This record gives sequence, C-alpha cells and structure tokens, in this order.
Amino acid sequence: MKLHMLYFARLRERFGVGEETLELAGATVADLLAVLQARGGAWAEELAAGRAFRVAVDQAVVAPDAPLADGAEVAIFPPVTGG
Amino acid sequence: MKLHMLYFARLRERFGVGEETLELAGATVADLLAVLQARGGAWAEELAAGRAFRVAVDQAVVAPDAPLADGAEVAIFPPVTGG
Amino acid sequence: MKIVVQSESFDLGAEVDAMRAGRTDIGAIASFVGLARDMNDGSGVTAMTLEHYPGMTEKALSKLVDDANARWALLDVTVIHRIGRLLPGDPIVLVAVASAHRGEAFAACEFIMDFLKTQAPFWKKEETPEGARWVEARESDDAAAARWSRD
Amino acid sequence: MKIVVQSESFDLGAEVDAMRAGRTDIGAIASFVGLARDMNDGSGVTAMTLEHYPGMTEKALSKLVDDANARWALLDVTVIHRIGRLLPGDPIVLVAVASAHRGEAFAACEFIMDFLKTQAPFWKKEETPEGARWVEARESDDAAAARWSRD
Repeated sequence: MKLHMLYFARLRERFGVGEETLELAGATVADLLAVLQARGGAWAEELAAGRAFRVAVDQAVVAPDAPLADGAEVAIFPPVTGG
Repeated sequence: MKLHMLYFARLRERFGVGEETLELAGATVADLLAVLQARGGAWAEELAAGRAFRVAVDQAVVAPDAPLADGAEVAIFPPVTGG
Repeated sequence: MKIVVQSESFDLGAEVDAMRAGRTDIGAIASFVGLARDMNDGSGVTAMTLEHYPGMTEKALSKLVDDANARWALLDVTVIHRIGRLLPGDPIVLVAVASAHRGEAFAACEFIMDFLKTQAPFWKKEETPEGARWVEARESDDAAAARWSRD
Repeated sequence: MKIVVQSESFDLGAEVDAMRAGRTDIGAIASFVGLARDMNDGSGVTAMTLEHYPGMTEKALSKLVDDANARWALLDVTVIHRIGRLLPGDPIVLVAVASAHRGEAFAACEFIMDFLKTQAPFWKKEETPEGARWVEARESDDAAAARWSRD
C-alpha cells in the first residue's frame, strides 16, 4: 500500500525529511515502524522500542497494532509541547 | 461603652436604620445582641437564635462570645452575596 | 497587586495587559469575569443593585489575596468588584492571577472567587417582575469555599 | 465556538467581549492566557518557535472542546493558539469559556488547557544562549490531564 508520511519537530530534524511517500508491504503501524527502523541511523535510534514518539493515522493518534489502509496519512512525532 | 453600629442590605431595610450610636452595658457581642433583640419587632425576629446573620467588629467577622471595646465599629448584616 | 471597588465598568483586556506589561517571567494568566444574568432562581431579573461595606470590603479582599499569595507562587493579582445598579449582561467582578505556571494561576483565581463569594461584604438586590428581592446566600458557595480547607 | 491557529497575536479583551456581546444568559467567563517566558528548565530563553501539524491541530482542538461541552453546560468556548516565532512576554495560547455559573467555566477552561498541553500537536523549539533545543514533554502535564479521567 502507498502511505503519505509526515514527520514533525525534533524527529523531522533528526530524519532530515518532513514528508515522503512510502510503499509498504505490511498491514499495521508496527509493520511500518519495522520498515523505518531498518533504515538504520537516526531512524533505528529514534523509533527503537521504549522511545517516546507518537504515531497518528489520518490525524488521530493510534497504537502500534492499528491497521493501515492504502492512501493513509501517517505522521510520526515527539510528545507534544504546545500551550 | 459606646458602639458605632452599622446595618447592611436586607437587615438595614428591615430595621429601618443604616447606622446608629449605641450605649451598651455589657461586654460581648452576645450582650449586644440581647439588647437589640429586646427592641422587639424586626429586631427580635431577625436576630433570633438560629437566624442567619453575621456580626463584624472593627470590620472582621466574629463569634457571639467576642469581646467588645469602647468605640468599636460593629456591623450586623446578612450572609454575603457578591461576585 | 490591585484591589478596587468601583461603580464604573472594567476592561479585562486592559487589566491583563497591565499585569504583563514589561514582564517576561509570567507564563500563565488565569482570569474570571462574573456577569449579571437575566435570570436567577427561576425569575427574570431586569436589574440588580450591589451594596457593600466600605472599608471592610477592601480589607476582606486584601486578606483573600494575601491568603492566595501564601498558598501559591503568584506574580500578580488584580481584583475589581463593582457596586451600584447593574443591568443583565453587565460585568460585576474581575479576578486575574499571573504566575509562572498555569496550575497556580488557575487554582488561585478560583480560590479567590470562591472566598470572595462567601467572605467579601457585598449584597445583591434584584429587580424582578414580581418586585425587588435580596439575593439569598447559596449553600453551593459555602461548599465551594469549604473544599479549599486543609486538614 | 471558535477555534483558530494563527501566527498573529490575539486580544483577550476583544475575544471575551465577542463572547458576551448581546447576551444576558452568561454568568461566568473563565479565561486563560499562556505566555512565552524568558526562562525554562534553568536556561534563559531568547525566543521560541512553535511548529504544528496543520489539519490534525484543528481536529484535536475541536475534539477537546466537544469533550468539554459533553461534560459541562457551556455557553461558548474560544481557543486560539499561535504558531511561528515568539519572544518572551508574547502570548501563546488563549482559552475562554462562558457558562451560566463559575464552577463549569473554571473546570472546562482548565480541562481544555490540560488536554491541549498533552493532545494538540504543537511543538516548541527554544533559542537559548547554549543553542536551540526542542522542549521535552513534561510528566506534570500528563498528570494534570490524567486527573480528569473518570472511573
């Protein structure tokens, strides 16, 4: 499936990219994270188990077992710090 | 002792007086209230035991056993309802 | 710290701007405005008149603000209460509290309002189609103030 | 209900006046303004930049306001959050809540701020003498939001 990826704040800077289109052979957020971690470097480090980051699918925060659908907007970002 | 009496809000209207100077033969707020109750009418009714009113001596709310001093400013008023 | 009893209206924006003017240490300003409603206890209210006890009012408000300052780390407090005749929609009272962090600002603002309602010598007389009446004190206001007591 | 994300500043007085214009049923307006401070986590802060997730931000703020409306009897809510570069002393966020009574207005205003801090996708980057740094999320903010959960 094709995913529209967005990265924000510290993770955008660490990954060096704000958005990309990604072709995923998988079904869940966990599958997606495994693919991104396999890129190594900042990806492996920041998305390692136990690190504090959030995943939103179509603009709602989800858990790692959440399903993905073709064309979904998937955002990965640090815990929020507004207000 | 001489007391400067003030009455506010509903009690001012019921008593028909906003302030007066009063000569008291007594020592406490309870003594003062007994004198006022003895006036009968609205005084007896509004200052009866169990009625909700407040007494402030020199601008601080006090209990009935509070002592009075010559020249004190004593105010009697209903529970407050500002804000 | 600013405590005022006045018949004129007040300007929330101007009061809050005055608190923060020239300062960069304030992180949070919580504020409250109480307004005259057209309805109370099931009756229409066409106007109200606020009476107070000059002298004691200012003392009581100062004590509330001192108590709030003793409980929380506050940077500034403004309390303005109106007296005289007010119409529905008119602002009655303003409490604004500045602090470094929002928890203190919110808590102190609500604390001051709760005790103002039960301890500051103001009384409201409402004009209704059935005639004028003095507002009765509410048990819910006593309960609101009581929840701040510490064991 | 008004929810806005903007780079321009806002005017607390004008926003609150707009809420109460022409109305006589509002008895209480609780409001909060969050400001950029010159100090955070022990370092001087010379400026900050607020980034957000366009689209999701508005959804998250709308959901917070809907949740507050479901919990309390509110008459109006305004939320304004700024983005872009801000200097110490600049206002960041405004939440104003109108209700018939003060308890609801205070509770809903603090509720919206607590959840905004933990659920709305904004991120702060601070400029300090030691360089730029992304602000870390605070456990105290999670705790503030958690206290609203009902059993």
